[in-house]
Amino acid sequence: MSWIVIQQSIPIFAKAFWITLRLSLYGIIGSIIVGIIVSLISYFKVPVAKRIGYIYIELFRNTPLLIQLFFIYYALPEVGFKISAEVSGVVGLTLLGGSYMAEAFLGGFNGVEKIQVENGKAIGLSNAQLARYVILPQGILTSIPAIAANVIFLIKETSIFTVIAIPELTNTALDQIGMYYHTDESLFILVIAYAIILIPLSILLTWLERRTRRVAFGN
Amino acid sequence: MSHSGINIFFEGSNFVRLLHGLLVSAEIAFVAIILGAILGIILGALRTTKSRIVRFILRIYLEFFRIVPTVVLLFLFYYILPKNFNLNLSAEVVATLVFALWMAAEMSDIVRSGLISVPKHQTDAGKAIGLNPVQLFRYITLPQSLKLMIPATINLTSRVIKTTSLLLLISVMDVINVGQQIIEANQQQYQNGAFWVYGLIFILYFILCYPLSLWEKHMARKEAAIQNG
Amino acid sequence: MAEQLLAVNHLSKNYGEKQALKDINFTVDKGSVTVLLGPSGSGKSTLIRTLNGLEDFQAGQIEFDGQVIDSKFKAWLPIRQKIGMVFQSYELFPNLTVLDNILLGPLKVQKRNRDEVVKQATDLLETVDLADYKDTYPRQLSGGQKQRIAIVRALTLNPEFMLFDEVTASLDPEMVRGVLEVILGLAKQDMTMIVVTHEMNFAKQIADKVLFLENGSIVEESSGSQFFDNPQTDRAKEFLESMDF
Amino acid sequence: MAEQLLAVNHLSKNYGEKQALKDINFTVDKGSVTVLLGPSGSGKSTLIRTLNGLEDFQAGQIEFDGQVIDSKFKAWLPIRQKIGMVFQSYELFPNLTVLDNILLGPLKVQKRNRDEVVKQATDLLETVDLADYKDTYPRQLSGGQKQRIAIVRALTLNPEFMLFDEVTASLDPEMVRGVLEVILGLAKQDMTMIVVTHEMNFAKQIADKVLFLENGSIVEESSGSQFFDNPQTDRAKEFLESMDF
Amino acid sequence: DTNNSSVSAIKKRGTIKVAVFGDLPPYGWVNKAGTRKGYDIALAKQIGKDLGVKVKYVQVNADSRVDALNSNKVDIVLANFTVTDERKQVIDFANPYMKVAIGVVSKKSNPITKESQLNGKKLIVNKGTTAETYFESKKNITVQKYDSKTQQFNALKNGRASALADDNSYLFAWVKNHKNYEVGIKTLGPSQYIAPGIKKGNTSLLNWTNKEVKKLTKDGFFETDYKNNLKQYFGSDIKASDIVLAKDYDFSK
Ligand SMILES: Nc1ncnc2c1ncn2[C@@H]1O[C@H](COP(=O)(O)OP(=O)(O)OP(=O)(O)O)[C@@H](O)[C@H]1O
Ligand SMILES: Nc1ncnc2c1ncn2[C@@H]1O[C@H](COP(=O)(O)OP(=O)(O)OP(=O)(O)O)[C@@H](O)[C@H]1O
Ligand SMILES: [Mg+2]
Ligand SMILES: [Mg+2]
Repeated sequence: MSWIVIQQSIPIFAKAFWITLRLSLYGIIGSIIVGIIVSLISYFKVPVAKRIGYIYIELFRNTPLLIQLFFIYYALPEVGFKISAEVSGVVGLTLLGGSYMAEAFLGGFNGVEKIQVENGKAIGLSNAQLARYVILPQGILTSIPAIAANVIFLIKETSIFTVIAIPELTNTALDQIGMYYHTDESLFILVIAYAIILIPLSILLTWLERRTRRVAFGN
Repeated sequence: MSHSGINIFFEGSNFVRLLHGLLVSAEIAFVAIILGAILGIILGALRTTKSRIVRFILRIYLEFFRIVPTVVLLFLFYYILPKNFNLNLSAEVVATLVFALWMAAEMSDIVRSGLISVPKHQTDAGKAIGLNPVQLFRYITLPQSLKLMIPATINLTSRVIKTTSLLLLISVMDVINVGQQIIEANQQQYQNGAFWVYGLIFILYFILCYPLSLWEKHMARKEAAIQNG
Repeated sequence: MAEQLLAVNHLSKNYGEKQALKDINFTVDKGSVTVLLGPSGSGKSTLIRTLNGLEDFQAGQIEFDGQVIDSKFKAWLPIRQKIGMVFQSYELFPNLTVLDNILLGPLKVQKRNRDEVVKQATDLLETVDLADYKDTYPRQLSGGQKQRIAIVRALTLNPEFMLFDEVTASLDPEMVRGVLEVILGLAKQDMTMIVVTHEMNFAKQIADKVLFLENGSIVEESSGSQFFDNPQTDRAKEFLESMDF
Repeated sequence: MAEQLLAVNHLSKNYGEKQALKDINFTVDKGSVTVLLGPSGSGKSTLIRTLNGLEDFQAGQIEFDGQVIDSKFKAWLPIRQKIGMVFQSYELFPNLTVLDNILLGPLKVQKRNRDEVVKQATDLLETVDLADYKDTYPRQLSGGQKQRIAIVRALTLNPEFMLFDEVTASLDPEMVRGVLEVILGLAKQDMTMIVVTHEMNFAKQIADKVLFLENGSIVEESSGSQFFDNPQTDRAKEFLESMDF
Repeated sequence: DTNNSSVSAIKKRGTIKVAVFGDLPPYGWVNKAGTRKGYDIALAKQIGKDLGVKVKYVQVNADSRVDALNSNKVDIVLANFTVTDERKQVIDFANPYMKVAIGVVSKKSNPITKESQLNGKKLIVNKGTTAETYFESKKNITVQKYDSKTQQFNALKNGRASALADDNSYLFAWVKNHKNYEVGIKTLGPSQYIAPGIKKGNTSLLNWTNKEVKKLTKDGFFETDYKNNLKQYFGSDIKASDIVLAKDYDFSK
């Protein structure tokens, strides 16, 4: 492995690093919004919408992002629906992530004790008020570890964006390998780059898990 | 065009080849899941021991596989290992190995958190009737945590299956690789072959994973029912 | 004759196959205390929850303050504001401070003026000896303190009617007394209430009327003193015996 | 003078900074019943758990049946077989049937003959009125039934000494009696035991000796009748008052 | 021994591992029946025959051809591997068996006929190809980089960019099937050669292959190969001599 090569490659990887970060961020925000909406629909058993939510979750949880992206980016234009690579990536990530996040939120919401909800009803709160003051604040606390795990998962999934030619980290690494044959160096930088993003998150996740357990079990 | 796009599957042996590709993916996933689960249970149990060094090493192992995207793992094991360690494995074996090691890493975390979530008063009660540490694990901790681990394990299993879609990036003739061959070989007749082929692969993966999702929900519900009496 | 606040007529409720309440009939007068007694699983909680719209029911009707509620009735929201309820488990919202727990209903549901509600809450907290705890979170309180605050929270909605479901059952023995005294105080101020309890001494002191349930039916209905001194049914006698060791 | 089974000398235990037991001294005679009383957090559970090796301790020693156990002693395994313990929470193993719960210790730890143990278990289950429940799982039982089975499980190990830690605290009031009667029966058969309880009537009936703990220290030690009729310390008086409404 | 690619080792093993494309008609692809076909495949078969061993195909993408050799996944690369100076530093090339240059394909309705027309536009390339290397340094062009041939051609059809650059030999074939497109720029940069790739240091296989290619050229094997596998895919304006080296080509150059 050559340090000179590594040094020379850093600027191009830095660019890719920001693309990975930026698209991850959009995807994560999108996932959380979709997740909250779908999980609330499912929690309150909103007729019809609940059914659609279920189909959505199952469809996207049970298929690989790679195929989702292939479909969105390469197949949909053949039937007249075309969006750019970055938008395709973010949409794919949001749809996949939304289905995971919905499960995470729902897990948290269902974890809110029934007695808390009844108690909210007993003081006259409407469904919307229940969601706002009781279910969301209490449920999110318990879903935080699952959400954090999903965040890590989604960031890793951006590596699949390479198949739709988005110049993020993995794409760049494969490209450097294909052009200059610096396989060792490129993969090394790639692992380091993901580590820079994900190690802090992983530590945060462990901490959150421990904290949530303490809150839940009081020890 | 006289052909409806769906006919692309009935040209030659296209459909059979796609299914065969799916079988390749499924086989790799299956072996990896079995191996990974066994290794994961052992590592998970070790992660609850008192030895800090063992826990630290296993933690590093987990973090490595949790942080590095699977695409990168596949490249590392397929291209870098043989070059630097004179160890040459076929793409299928590499893929199985990578997925098994990844499964084991994530599994070890599921097992660990399952084990530590067995209430302390259960182990206290076991100690009070004189069980030794091994008996405690065998009769109390393991059976009680198993139920908690099952839904998470099924979920992980379906993630491993889905991730086999990355096999196309190393030289495994998986369902997507075959799909691309078909799209190219038939492009003259089927201009929108991509729509149909990718659409079918989407459905195939769904058929593979959806039952697992149902099973996971079923197990979670059963467990909840038991917990609530 | 005292004015009637609640009448329950031929009320029946099933959980799937299981019939939890069978043809329940009784009335509650304004200002009176009704105590529900009965073995575990007899339907006490189910009855009290049905009266607050937390459970639907299959037959019969409830008449509250002149308004008839039958099994098809959906709009519980306005009625719940007139009924306060306190449960067995300490059910304060853990994400809100004591004061915010109390203010939530009056401000968000009843849209009342904040200053006025804060004043009322503070006064009520004082009567239960907890004025200093306004800004603490529920996790910092003992079980007995939480239950007293849950009572204050229900009272701040100015209910006409209070429901208590075994509010001391999860408390440490030393905490029980404080909570029961608060309820006793309410009874003295002529609050209308239905109380489920296993504390026999307390029940004896507070009950104007006792309903003894078994298997979802009212087996015995009598005035408080009569029930304890001279129970009519064998089942009630047995029950009373089992309650003191 | 009765023979002595247990002696506790200068026992102290900390949880980190917090001193949970301070210089505890007392003895237990064979065939006697010692009742531990004291407010919540006074160290009753900690003491009883230490006597079964579930907690280590920092100073002092425990002498059990002539064997001295100091804070460094590791080999609790054989001693635990002579000591039975029943906890507050129903701690039957949910993954095993009632019978398997009972058999686990005798078969796996004591390696006894299965037929013999099954016979003993069946007899004991009969004495607690639960012979029919051998093959059910714990989740199908009520709390009171679970606790009686937990007692049987402990007894099937043929212990010389039993520890009970608030075994009725999580039970429905009607379930309490059945469990207490089983313990009372054991006392009549001269089983040596230490009992933590909040049921004052029961304590009065069963105690040969009362230890009153506060803040990790024994504040008062007296015979059962003397403690209830004529407590020596103010703190014990106060405590007794708070216990009846 | 799977790590040894010398001629004797291959013969002893009884199989030669060859890296090929699977999605690039008419060079290396898989037909409806699931059989590998193409110009490169025919060469692979001939090499297997002449070595007296079976051929095992390993399907690769353009960007993994070098690593496939270096990690001993294959003995030889027959995947339209263009000889370049950069590549010569990491692997060896045997004698060439095909001529090639970079071409640019675009829509007939909006043709790109000069390199300068690409300024400010988007251009599709396949990772690890000579076209990518060529355009990498051109700052005014936005280059989209795809992993495989399928993906890049799909992207072009979907209108993801104004043009696609790759070896002109594929483009000629591709436009025959896609009547709306044309190879507006037929050659760019210096003319180049396609040759078998062999791991550095494997002189035994290198020497053997050199001789083999020389012999096959002289025997007219590649002209036949052209007729069998390529001709039907090209327009009438392409002749065998545009692709195949002359029988008397001087390999010592
Ligand atoms: N959500 C439910 N689903 C099905 N059955 C239920 C449900 N809630 C209660 N039941 C059943 O209805 C019956 C009455 O239960 P309920 O909780 O009202 O009894 P209770 O008198 O309050 O008992 P306790 O003194 O133990 O609180 C019981 O048989 C119980 O098992
Ligand atoms: N695992 C622990 N870690 C730290 N402190 C503990 C732990 N267990 C108990 N304590 C503390 O030790 C003291 C004694 O607790 P213990 O449980 O023995 O009281 P107790 O008399 O059994 O109370 P209760 O009647 O509520 O059961 C308390 O202050 C408690 O907070
Ligand atoms: Mg109840
Ligand atoms: Mg205790």
